[in-house]
Amino acid sequence: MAIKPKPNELLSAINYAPPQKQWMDNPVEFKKGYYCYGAKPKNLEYIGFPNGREWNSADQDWKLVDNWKEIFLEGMENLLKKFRSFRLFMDICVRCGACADKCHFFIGTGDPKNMPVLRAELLRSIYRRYFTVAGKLGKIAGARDLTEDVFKEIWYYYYQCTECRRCSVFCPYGIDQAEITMMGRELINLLGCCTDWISGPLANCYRTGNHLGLQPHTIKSNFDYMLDDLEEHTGVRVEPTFNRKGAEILFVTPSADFFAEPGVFTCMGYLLLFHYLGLDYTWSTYASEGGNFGFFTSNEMMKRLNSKIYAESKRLGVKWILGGECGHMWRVLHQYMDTMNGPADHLEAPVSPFTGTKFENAKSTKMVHISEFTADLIKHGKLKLDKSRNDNLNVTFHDSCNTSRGMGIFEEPRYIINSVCNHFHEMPDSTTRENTFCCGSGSGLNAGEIEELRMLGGLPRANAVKYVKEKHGVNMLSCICAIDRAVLPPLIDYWMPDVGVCGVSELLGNALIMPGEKERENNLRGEPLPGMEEKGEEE
Amino acid sequence: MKIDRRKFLKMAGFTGIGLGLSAADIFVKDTAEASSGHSAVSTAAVRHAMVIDVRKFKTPEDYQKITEACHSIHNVPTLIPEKGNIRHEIKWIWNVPYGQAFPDQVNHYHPEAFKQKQFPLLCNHCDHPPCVRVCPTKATFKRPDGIVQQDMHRCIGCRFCMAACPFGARSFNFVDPRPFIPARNSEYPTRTMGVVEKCTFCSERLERGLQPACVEASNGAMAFGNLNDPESEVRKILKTSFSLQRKPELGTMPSVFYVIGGEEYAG
Amino acid sequence: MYNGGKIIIGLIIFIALVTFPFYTNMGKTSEQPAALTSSPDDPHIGGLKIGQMRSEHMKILDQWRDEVVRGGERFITFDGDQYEKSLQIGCLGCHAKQEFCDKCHSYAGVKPYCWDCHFAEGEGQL
Amino acid sequence: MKISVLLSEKKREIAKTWFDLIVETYPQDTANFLKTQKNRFGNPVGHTISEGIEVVLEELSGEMDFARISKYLDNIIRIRAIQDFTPSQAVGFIFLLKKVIREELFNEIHANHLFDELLVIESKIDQLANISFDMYIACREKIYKLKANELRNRTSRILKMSNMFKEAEVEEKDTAGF
Amino acid sequence: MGMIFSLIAVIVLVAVAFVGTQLHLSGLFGVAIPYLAFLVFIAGFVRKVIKWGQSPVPFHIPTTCGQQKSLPWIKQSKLDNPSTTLQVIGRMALEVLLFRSLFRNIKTHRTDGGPVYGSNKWLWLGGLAFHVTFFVVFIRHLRFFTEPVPAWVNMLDAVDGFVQVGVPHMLITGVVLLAAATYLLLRRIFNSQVQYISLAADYFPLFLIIGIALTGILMRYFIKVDIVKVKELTMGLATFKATVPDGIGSIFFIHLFLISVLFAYFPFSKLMHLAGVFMSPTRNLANNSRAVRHINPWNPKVHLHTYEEYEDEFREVMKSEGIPVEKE
Repeated sequence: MAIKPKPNELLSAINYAPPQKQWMDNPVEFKKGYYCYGAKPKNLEYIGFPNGREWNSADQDWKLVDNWKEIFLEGMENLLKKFRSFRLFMDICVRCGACADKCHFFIGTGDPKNMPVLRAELLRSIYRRYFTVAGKLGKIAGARDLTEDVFKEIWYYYYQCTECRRCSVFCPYGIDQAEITMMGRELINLLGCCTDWISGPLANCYRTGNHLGLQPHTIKSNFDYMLDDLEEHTGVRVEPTFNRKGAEILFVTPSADFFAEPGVFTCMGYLLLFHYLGLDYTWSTYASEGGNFGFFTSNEMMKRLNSKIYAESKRLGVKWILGGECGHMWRVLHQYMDTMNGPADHLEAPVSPFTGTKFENAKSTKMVHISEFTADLIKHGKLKLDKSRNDNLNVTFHDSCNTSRGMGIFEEPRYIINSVCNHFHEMPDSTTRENTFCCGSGSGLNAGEIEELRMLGGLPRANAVKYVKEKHGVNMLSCICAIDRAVLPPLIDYWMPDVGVCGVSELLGNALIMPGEKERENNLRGEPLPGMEEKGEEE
Repeated sequence: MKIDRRKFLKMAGFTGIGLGLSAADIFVKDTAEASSGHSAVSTAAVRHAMVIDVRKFKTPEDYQKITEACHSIHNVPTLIPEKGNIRHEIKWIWNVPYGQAFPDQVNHYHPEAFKQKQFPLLCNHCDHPPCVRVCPTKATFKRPDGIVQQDMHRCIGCRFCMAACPFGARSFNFVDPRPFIPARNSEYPTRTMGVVEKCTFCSERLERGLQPACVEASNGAMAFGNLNDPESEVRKILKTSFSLQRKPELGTMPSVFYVIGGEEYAG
Repeated sequence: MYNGGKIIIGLIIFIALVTFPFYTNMGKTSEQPAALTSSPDDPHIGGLKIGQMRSEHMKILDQWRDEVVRGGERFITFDGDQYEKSLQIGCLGCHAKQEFCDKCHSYAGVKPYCWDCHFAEGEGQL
Repeated sequence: MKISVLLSEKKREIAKTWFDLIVETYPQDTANFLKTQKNRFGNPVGHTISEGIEVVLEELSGEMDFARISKYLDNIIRIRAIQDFTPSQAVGFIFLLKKVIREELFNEIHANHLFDELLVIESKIDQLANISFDMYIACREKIYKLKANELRNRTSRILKMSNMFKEAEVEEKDTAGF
Repeated sequence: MGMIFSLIAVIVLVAVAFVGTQLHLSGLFGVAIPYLAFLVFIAGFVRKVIKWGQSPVPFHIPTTCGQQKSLPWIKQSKLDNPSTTLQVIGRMALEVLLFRSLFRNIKTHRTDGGPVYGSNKWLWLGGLAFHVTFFVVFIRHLRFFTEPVPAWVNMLDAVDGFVQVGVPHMLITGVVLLAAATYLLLRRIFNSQVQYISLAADYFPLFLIIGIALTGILMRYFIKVDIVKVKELTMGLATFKATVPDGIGSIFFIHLFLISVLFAYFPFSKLMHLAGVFMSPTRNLANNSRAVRHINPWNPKVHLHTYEEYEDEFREVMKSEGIPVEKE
């Protein structure tokens, strides 16, 4: 028996399975690559957020203010009074577990505190302890004291939620963890514990109108550079205008679309479309950001950032607003903007100048989604398209969480894709539409320091892409979300290289036959179009 | 509202299951019996049997009074076939011509008058009753004394027994029978819609020491007794007269015997 | 309160539903069937005491049903006399259905299906 | 009696024990979840592990097709590389197979004097471990590259505009093929 | 721990009621406690709902589970993404009556041809069976609180007992209720995910309801009580002329006490989902927020970074790029 090893003689070091305890008894363990850096005081100060300080989320001591607990609980009471959703969702969960295995972070990490129900319980336990009678009984009633460790636990897991609302679809009472996460983050922000990745863009956006802090001249020259590329590929010189008063339409898209790849190709798609139509529209450098990091921070911040869109539309005297492809931008525009910054009486109910279609569904907010706008154009035969230019692509479509579960735009983009591509393949049923899996990096989680978490969070989505890649040879994942365009490329690159990511408008831009265009040899990325490969090589 | 549970159970697929099981059941048992021979006779102490001496039925009244005696005692509804669906008729004792009663015994050269002769029919209380085998709830069962009895409380109205009975001795209550009972006998229950019923050999009368109602009303044209008792009246008649059972080739071994006579028609 | 109208209507409907027994019986005095006249400890046919019959009679009837129909044991002896184990002939021979059975049954909302086949003399004649 | 025959005969038991041991390297809460749900979309981690170890066992008792093993091992390592394990922990699950084989097959090996064959198998396992280390490092490098790329992509147009970007692009194309 | 605690709690409750009747406290357990429990139930229920009502719904946040209403030629998913009040009522009806959301539940299945998502309807089935039968059982009990018993209550009883098995005839709902509650309990114990999230507050109502169903079934079929006396008591409660007739068995008082506890516990527990499901803003709002403006009563005044401030900061660079400015 000499060589028979004793149990765990090999690699006993990694067997750290603790005895099974109740979740409240398992303190949070901060894992590297799973949490963001803390907010810098100067950013918080700029946007007027309280309790900014130099701190490090990896440290034991977070340097919380002395009365942090009172601030937290007062804030909670305040939110309970302001949000019926919050109070209700604290009270009525029956812990049936229907949501448990619906969260991409739970599926990817297997960490049970990432089950939406338990992520909510982290806060519910505080609610019970301080706001219900039964909670005075303590642990047996599912209540616990608010301690610094508990606060860190909330912080850790509330920045492991992308507010994708997939849990809400399956909940019999519609309890929405996104809503609870938003409340949790409001409380976190009261203590100055925002993440660096969110607070930086917040401050930038507040000051310059976009997340990266691009100043107006940078935007303009950036566009010029993009227009040169466009001219090179199509032979058409597009001349967009900025901050032009008297335009009919204001166009707003996430700023990532004009400075990040592959967003820029989507942006080229918009530019081509508008040029093709001769649309009387303008961009704005003041309201140059559709995306709204306030949505991940606090309702007031969301309002402050969002207000620029209506303000700018009023200043420029446009009739209505068109919005580009973006996920949470559309959640805000669709469900919050009118309430927060409306009524938009200075605008007119949107009517397509080319088809005469009245966008009845946008008659109050006066803001139309580019996919609605484009689908309408195609349906009315207003666009000359050459589908074969996308023949080298086997396309699938990723429904973005926010436009899926906070709006319901499913058919419009699919209609466009099917009109501009010959090869379209859906991912498996339960991973699309209202069941879509999140990219794993939404709601301010696309920070570099949590690359590992994001890769795991995006694993369910990546798996579905892998499935269609293996089954149908899919090599292009289209989407209508700027965060998707930013984070899906690395995700897919890690799990299954050789699937590209693009916006739907990029596919449109490829297929659109521009008046006066030269023989198109390249797509918008400068890659040879199908049938043009050899020519490209000769050059 | 009256809940027709029988109908429900039927719909609920009981039928399918029951049919499958019962069909298999018949098949197996028949095979077994075929190999052991059909001549096996009940060896129980008591086997009730009836002998009907058809020669003594002369006028229509002779027939009518036995039917009437039976049907009035047992609250059998009078559903006139002409006025409704013929299948709605409930019959415990009824009459058919010779050819229908003994289709396998018909001889082309029988006297015409004999062919027209009516034969009273009722449940044969077979020694090997197929209806018992198919009943999915064991509502129909064979008593130790040979009577094929039906427990109405258990009947779910699946009607397998009706399909299984080669003698058409069973009737199904398609409608609530109560309005069609001319005068109710309060000593005997009625039935509900959705159950099957048939002659019981008046088991309730036997227990009270009475003869079956039809026998009593027949003025000696019918006899009733223990077939396994060599001294019984029925055995005496069967010993001295030529008798027939219906469809003997099926091997169900009916307990009702017909003394058919026939010589009076010779001529 | 926000959306107060809808919430209050909802609450009123809810309260109306759960307090249904109170207002339907408003002002009524409930009248229960007459109490037993004989001593509850006296024996009764079937082996039970009279006091037990109210809650157990259905079991006895059920048992009798099997014994009679399936076993052919039609008679029972009680106190030296022979009785028929029969709802129709036995029970209703002494007890009047409408007074004795129906009152309690309808009071307690019990609808036995016995009466679908068994009946009292003269009852339901058309 | 060859050890490879034994391996394929007891493949199911060995796979199960190995899977359980691997899963136990996760915190218990997570381990419970991984054990109970073996499917690809619902539980990609558990599914990938169980699928991978089946292939490894198959090949270990058969042809030792390294291309095939690598593909499935890679699937597992790719996940473990981002699960906050130290490098030795992330890859060490390979060595657990040695322990499983010794324990599961000890009696048969002893009875049939197959220790020399066991040594052969074990060195094959060592080989797998070596491959795994390479994979692990490749995955980590990938992660860092992704982090860098992302930062660059987000500002790519600006960088391009200022012509700071041309050379970096060439370099990227060389290494991005893994 | 929560499970053991809850089990013991329910056992203690049963014991309390049993001891109570042995001590001839039937007036307390038959009259005072039921009245009190009902009062607590109504008052607590109303208080809770009003508390919810006092918080506004500041934003229009329906969870959309189907195609939105947009262009006229695109087929809207009217029940999963309603845009009118009527459609919302439809969605709510599906949700409340048929548990639409639970019906969506999915789980992956591994097949030889690769993994596929399949539906996972056990929780839906168990949940629906539990709630529907509980409701029917609740309604059936009106026969104890009405005189004469309304025909529809009798009919419900007849429907419930229509298999006509046993004496007194077996009521399907009672059996299904017990089975479904047991399923929900076993699921909590043996499904590792659900077990992990379960609190005492999850086990307690289940044990309580199982206790209620068990005592009810015992009382109907096995340990009989004099139903006429029971009705005397219940009618006394309903007519505010409370009497406690002698000779009702302990089992009845245990049953009644457990129900009283359930009623009193209701408003302070997760059982309030009964009311909450109607008020959930992710379900009861139409997805028409771009067509009809939703009002936030506390819409905050916030500090804005105005265009003027923006232009002041960037005027020069804007001018240099030819971007129009307000002030030269």
